[in-house]
Amino acid sequence: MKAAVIVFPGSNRDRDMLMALERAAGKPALAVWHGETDFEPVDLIVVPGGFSYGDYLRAGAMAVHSPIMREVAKRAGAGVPVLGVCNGFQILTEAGLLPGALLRNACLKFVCRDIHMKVETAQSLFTAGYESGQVVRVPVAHHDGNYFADDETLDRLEGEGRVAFRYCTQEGDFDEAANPNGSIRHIAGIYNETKTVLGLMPHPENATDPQLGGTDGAALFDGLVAALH
Amino acid sequence: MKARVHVTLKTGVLDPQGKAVQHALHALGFGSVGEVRQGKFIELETGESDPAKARTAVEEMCKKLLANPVIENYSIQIETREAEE
Amino acid sequence: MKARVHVTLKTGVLDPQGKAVQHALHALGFGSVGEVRQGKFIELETGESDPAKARTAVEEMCKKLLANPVIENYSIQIETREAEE
Amino acid sequence: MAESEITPELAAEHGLTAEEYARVLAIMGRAPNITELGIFSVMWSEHCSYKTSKKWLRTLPTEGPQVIQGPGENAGVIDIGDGLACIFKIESHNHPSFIEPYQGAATGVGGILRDVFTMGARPIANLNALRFGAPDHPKTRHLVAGVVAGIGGYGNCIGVPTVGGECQFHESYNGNILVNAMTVGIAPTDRIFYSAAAGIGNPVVYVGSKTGRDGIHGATMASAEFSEDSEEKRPTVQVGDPFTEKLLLEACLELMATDAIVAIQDMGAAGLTSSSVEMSSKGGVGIELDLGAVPRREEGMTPYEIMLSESQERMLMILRPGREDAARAVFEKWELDFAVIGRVTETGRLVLTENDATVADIPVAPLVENAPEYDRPWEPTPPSPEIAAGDVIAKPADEALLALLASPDHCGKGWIWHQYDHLVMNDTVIRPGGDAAVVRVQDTQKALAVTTDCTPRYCHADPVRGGAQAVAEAWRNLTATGARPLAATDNMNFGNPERPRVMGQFAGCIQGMGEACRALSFPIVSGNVSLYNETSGKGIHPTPVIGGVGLLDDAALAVGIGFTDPDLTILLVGETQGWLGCSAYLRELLGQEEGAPPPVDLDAELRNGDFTRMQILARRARACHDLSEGGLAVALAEMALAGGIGAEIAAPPGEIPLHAWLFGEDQARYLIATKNPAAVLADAEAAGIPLAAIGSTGGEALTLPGTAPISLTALREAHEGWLPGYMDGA
Ligand SMILES: Nc1ncnc2c1ncn2[C@@H]1O[C@H](COP(=O)(O)OP(=O)(O)O)[C@@H](O)[C@H]1O
Ligand SMILES: [Mg+2]
Repeated sequence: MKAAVIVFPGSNRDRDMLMALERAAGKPALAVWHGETDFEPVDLIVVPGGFSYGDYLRAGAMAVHSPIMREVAKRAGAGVPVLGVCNGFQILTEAGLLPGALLRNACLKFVCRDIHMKVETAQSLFTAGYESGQVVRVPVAHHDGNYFADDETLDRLEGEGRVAFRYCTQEGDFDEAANPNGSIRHIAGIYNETKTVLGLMPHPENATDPQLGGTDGAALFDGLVAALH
Repeated sequence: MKARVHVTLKTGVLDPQGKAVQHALHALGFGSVGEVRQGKFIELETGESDPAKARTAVEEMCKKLLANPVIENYSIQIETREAEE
Repeated sequence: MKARVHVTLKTGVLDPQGKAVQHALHALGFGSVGEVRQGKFIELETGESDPAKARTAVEEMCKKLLANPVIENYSIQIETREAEE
Repeated sequence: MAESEITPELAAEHGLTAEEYARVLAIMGRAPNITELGIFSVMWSEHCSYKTSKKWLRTLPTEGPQVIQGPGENAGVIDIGDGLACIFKIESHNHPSFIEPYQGAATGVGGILRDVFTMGARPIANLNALRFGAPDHPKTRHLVAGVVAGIGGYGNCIGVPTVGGECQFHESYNGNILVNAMTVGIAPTDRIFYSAAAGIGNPVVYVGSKTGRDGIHGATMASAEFSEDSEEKRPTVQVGDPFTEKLLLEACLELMATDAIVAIQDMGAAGLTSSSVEMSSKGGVGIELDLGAVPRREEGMTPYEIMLSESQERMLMILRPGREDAARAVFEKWELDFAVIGRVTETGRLVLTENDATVADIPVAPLVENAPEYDRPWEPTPPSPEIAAGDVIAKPADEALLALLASPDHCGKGWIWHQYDHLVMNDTVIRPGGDAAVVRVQDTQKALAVTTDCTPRYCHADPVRGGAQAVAEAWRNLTATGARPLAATDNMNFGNPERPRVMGQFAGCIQGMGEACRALSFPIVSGNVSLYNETSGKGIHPTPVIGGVGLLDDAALAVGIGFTDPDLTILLVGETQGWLGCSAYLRELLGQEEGAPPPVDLDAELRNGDFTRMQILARRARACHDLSEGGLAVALAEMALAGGIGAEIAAPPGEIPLHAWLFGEDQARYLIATKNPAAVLADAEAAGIPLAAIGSTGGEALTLPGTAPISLTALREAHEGWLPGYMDGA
């Protein structure tokens, strides 16, 4: 699998993502600077976490207008899988590649902690390495992860099986205490119509190394490598 | 020509910041305070001299960048003390 | 009685947000845009019916909570469309 | 600004005493103009000149085979092998954080980050040591919220994990909170950058953000006592721009990979003044600056304002000739300002021009070398009485433990560090919440352990002991992870040094720190002094914060504090007498802050620590925790909570009363949880180390001698409930 990681001014989990991808794919991924307009063909495009442009107006709002994003949108339209994590998720919603928006956390504070989330379905490129309904533990680290969409959009997402992950307890129950940011219907990640674009707030790339306290994120990358081989 | 833009959350979108401010005001003894909503306020020099042109430009800026239509409304005032839209 | 409060950074205080918005607007082709300043906008129901009382209360809220005079200014409007202070 | 007449009164308003002003006149051979006066004033402020503390700081040990650069540069540098150096320093932003907690704390983090990356290091960890007033003081909650959000706001955005620190509350900080920020970075040993200007004719280059009117006189503010009307001093607070700092970091590191830079210095306190003066002074050369070329944000700025501005996110560099264009290209790629603003001269003078007119001309050597230095009168702190354990009321052990765990100083601080991104960079092996945090060193097997420590209550009761204890505890925290402590940085936070009692606290703490650092081969390689933390005559507790760094050759050997398995044997390393004087038990349960603090036996520290580390590195310890405030019982509870596994403890040996056994704060002690107690006991016996098996792990409760089991749930509620509850309850 050849992957590209888009780097914006202010990205700060680009290296974490490159590490996770290299571990899974056995070869380095490509880092693509936001000012580029084109890059070599790849099997997967990743928009990583961080604070692109400081997130000074709204998280992700300015990154959307970077030259590279036109190319990302074009390739997404052509079916190239795109993964947006944290700031990447925010950018993909701002770009209209995913529906909804990410609001300030309900607690109003930045939150960095391990959370549990349920894999809604293993029927996707991104979750093929998991079982449907599996509960995994990965960290979150964000200030604006409170997913919001209107009821109609939410119903459609659920109806079409496009909710990828939901925050839950270790036992897999949905309760408010297990939801780190107030996301509506406990949503942690969603797909586009074709399930080739995934956005999620938690950081699977920070849970791929036993030395760092957990490896539940590794299956996401391993699954991708297997699927995109 | 200056423009003043207000970006506010749509009704129906939860405003935790506003709620937190309300809570804090109550705690400070302003018990009669009702709903509080918090938004953004952006003042900018448009570099245009014609009000109509300035408005069109700012309208454009709001759509492209300053507001996210999924969650936010915006309103524009050109120059000072003009009636709001 | 409603109040609208604008909290803005004092002139001379660095406004990274405003600077970033200006930069982004230039990049989007709005090359003539000059200085941009970003502030907060708070709308609240004071629970008062007398405008003078409402103003005094909001004045107080600004001093105690809504603005930090170290770096911010505030202005208050009571009810709608009233002239600003 | 119209050229105001320079009078002794104006000099006094600039914080210069009559004697200091006379010195200025002698150096200049004429009356200075306003810009020159401003430059003298900030360079001779306490903050920049260390005029009060120099004499004492010189007595600290600063050398060792591991030290590449001790105090005197932007940060200290130590060798960690593999061709890599660890660069670190701590710095205070106390006054600004009191006035504007979010921005004050944020810009404090920004400043210390620049100190570290200006030397060529990529920052890999941040820490913060915080002290607030009494929880029931009306300002405290607001200050805690703002400071924590500000530290997180800056560090999270720039993407450096904030992995450690401390937070305590005491009424002595009601009017003067402490916000000390520490940054640790890594650089190749052959690419470390220093600040001495060199090369006559070389260009002087300004990079980063534009200069505005913010923070003029921040350095002098940091050197003055607060008064009731300190609100007046408000505009001296700056707004941080972490996004720009992130760009500056990446741009500097990119340029540092080439050979373009001769010298580099961040613009911190006193901005362009201190950076240009320090660079020329260290290089023994002159610098000429054209102020008209300085990028600025506001119109009509005077030379005085440009030189004294403390706008953030700026750097000054000396480049090799002919490298301007290559350097410019790097900074323009990162969309940062870049301007050649002057050159290095042979004159030994700082010459400032504007529109070809000279606006200041100062000989650098006397400006720096003839800076005032004081030997202020000091009085030793009278000794506190020793308190016998038997004279201290014994409360039921379970009640006492729960109360201690739910007290502001000893409760869990997760509410704080969960607001800090402590995982970014993907190297955090041991997260906040234990002794030291452990972060891996990229491209090696190694990891660094980092911590900050100080017990101001001890320092107040006995500065010498307290100073030694702060060092010993930092050293112990590093050791408890398996790391070998390498070196330290210190932040000396004190009241008004013009009062002999305060000066005596300062001198005492330094003495104790020096003794401990020498005994533990733990040199001080950088630091910061913050004096005048005093409001209306009320000074803070003496607070010499020690930031420590240690090294693990193999990151995989690091241990945390959490019990990992049931049926581990719990071993206590070190001797327990049950010292309750000046303890957390006395303060929290009996409302008494009195008595002499525990003695610090540096030989025992060294022996017990080396023994403990050896056991960890031999993989005999599944968990390890040092004992500090709250003693054995608090340490056990923390280990149980961190691992989610309970424990049962035997009755105290001999004649030690139970409450002294459980809550005494004797130093040089560790708890080790092991599967193989026999081997550890045998080693201890051979080495003559006091060691006792005191209990074992298992179950869902902590059982102390003579009490009913305390469920982990109850412990957790006490420990984790206080701070969020306090912060929510407006
Ligand atoms: N308490 C201290 N102990 C040891 N060194 C100190 C202490 N305080 C300051 N120093 C050293 O003095 C130098 C100047 O410090 P400082 O003025 O705080 O640096 P900066 O100008 O980068 O803010 C630094 O090298 C610092 O490490
Ligand atoms: Mg410095």
